[in-house]
Amino acid sequence: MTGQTLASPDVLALINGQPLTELPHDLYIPPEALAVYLGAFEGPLDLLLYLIRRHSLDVLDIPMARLTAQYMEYVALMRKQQLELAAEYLLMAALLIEIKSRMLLPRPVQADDAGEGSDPRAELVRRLLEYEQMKLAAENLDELPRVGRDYLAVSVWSAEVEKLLPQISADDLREAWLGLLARAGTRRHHTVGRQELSVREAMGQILNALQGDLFMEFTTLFEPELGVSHLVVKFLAMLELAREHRVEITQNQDFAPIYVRLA
Amino acid sequence: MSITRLTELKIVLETILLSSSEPLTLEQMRGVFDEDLGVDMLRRALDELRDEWQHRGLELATLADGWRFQTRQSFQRYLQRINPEKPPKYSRAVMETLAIIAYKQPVTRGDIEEIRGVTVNTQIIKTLEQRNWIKAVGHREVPGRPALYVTTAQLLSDLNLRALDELPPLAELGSLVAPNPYTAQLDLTGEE
Amino acid sequence: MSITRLTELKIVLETILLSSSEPLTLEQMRGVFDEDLGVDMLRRALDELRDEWQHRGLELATLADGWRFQTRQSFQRYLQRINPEKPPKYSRAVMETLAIIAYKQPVTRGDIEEIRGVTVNTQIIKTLEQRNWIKAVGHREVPGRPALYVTTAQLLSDLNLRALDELPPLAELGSLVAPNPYTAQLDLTGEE
Repeated sequence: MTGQTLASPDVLALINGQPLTELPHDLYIPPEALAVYLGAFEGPLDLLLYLIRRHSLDVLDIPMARLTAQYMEYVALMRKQQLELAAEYLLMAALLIEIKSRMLLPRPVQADDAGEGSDPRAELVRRLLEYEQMKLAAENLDELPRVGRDYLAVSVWSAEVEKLLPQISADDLREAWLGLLARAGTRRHHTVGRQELSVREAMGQILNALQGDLFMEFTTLFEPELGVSHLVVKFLAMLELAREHRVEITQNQDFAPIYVRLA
Repeated sequence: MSITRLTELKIVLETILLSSSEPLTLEQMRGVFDEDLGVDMLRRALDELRDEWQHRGLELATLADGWRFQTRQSFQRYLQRINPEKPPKYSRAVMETLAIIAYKQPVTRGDIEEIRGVTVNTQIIKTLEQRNWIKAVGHREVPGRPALYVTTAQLLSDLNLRALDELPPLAELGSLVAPNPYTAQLDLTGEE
Repeated sequence: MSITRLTELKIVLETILLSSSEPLTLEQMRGVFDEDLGVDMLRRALDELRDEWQHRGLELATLADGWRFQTRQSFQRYLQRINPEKPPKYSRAVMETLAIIAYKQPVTRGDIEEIRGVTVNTQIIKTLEQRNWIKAVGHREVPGRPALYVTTAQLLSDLNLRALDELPPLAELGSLVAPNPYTAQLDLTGEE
């Protein structure tokens, strides 16, 4: 079966018996987002799981070549961005390459009982699954109603209890700062959100899109799939460009298509 | 106001009063409701609430700085028999105020409100002053001449520290705060 | 027991429970009364008390380390308006570490690192210890004698649980992956 399918020159690999003719295109990450993006991973196992889940690969049947290549691409990106590259990522890279090279070696036809000669991916699979299980458990744990966040324990004032003075430690002060920081962090991110939707940037995008083409239809300059806020910003940018006489907006008659071109 | 509305109002008031660690002012209580309640309505509900608790172990007390539930004197003997395994805790508001004074001293009340984003209850400053953990050391020369607070030697000794610079450093705390959940979503849109 | 006696009993229980800063055990509650109350009587009074609070903003909860009054989740929106500051949200690193300790206890730091694939920051352990959610209970007798961590009753109480087995069940390892009928044949072809 394998020989037949592989005979076709377009087939890069077989995934679960299905021929793969194209490499996935969705590995691209906008460079400016990379730092935050990688920061969202909890480590090499988390990154590997993401790659596997993102491409709907079967954990029990990891195509080592692809996975290793993608992983190395991320590691290269991290180095290029001069992110603090944790040793764990490099260690995992070494492990992936080791597994891949062992898979290239001829293997005994039958694995013996001791597991010698068994699939070199087995240990990696075990770790990935165990990590994923704990990752899900952590999410569930975080969703449980928690005192102080979802409800409060009640203790009303009483003269008796007041006599007992609460004791605090330096760590309690630290904990209090943590709460303050968490809130400050939310505010900080709001600023990032604003930059993301800068009218200036949208103006640049419109001007870019109009390069080359003489006229473009008004509606093609908008990307409704990005959401209402993007539409609003794009529209503001369009008005701004018209006000600055950098684009010309025309419509031949009522309800006819509106066209935009560089002024 | 209908009877149901008044009943609901009282349930909410009872809940916030029982769970608040500091006395609540009428203004604070009004701010809790979606609609604008008149002060008269609020007072009426509080009066009824007080009556309803008349024969129980707690009383709704009016203090200089607000309203709170507290245990009646006659029930103290029961409370004395409970030996709490752990002493009580200060509210988050108290701890955050103390943390700000400790790390940013000298600060005014305005500074603290700026950082916490909420009004500082007078009771909080009083609690900390009574504990002799903070003190006013003068005024900032701006309109209103607000008092400047610093921490005391008593606080350091209660925390078992020799000097302020032995407080846990702030720099390393950043990594423990969860990244904004929206960040991840934002970045992933670049992926789709 | 007469109706009056039961009513009085409930009033005292309500008062001590509402004013205690920690959950109270049955033993602690029994110790409050002059006469020796049977556990059955106490339980009956607590049950009735719970029913009486059924339609109010607080509930009488049974936890790992005792009974306490706590606010109902549906009232959180009112409470947030009184206290707009949010408690810290823990990072994934903190929550994953907690999950591993909760489900695999007792574990060493090395065990946690093995599962997460990254070094465990000391601050993470400190944060969990500080919250009194985990504690060290001895050492594993291997070189270095690493500390063994377990979760505390406080964690269960803070999550409104009575016992560890009320934690959300773990996803079955098998259900994390769709069974793949081709696995056996595909070892190398998928690769090259």
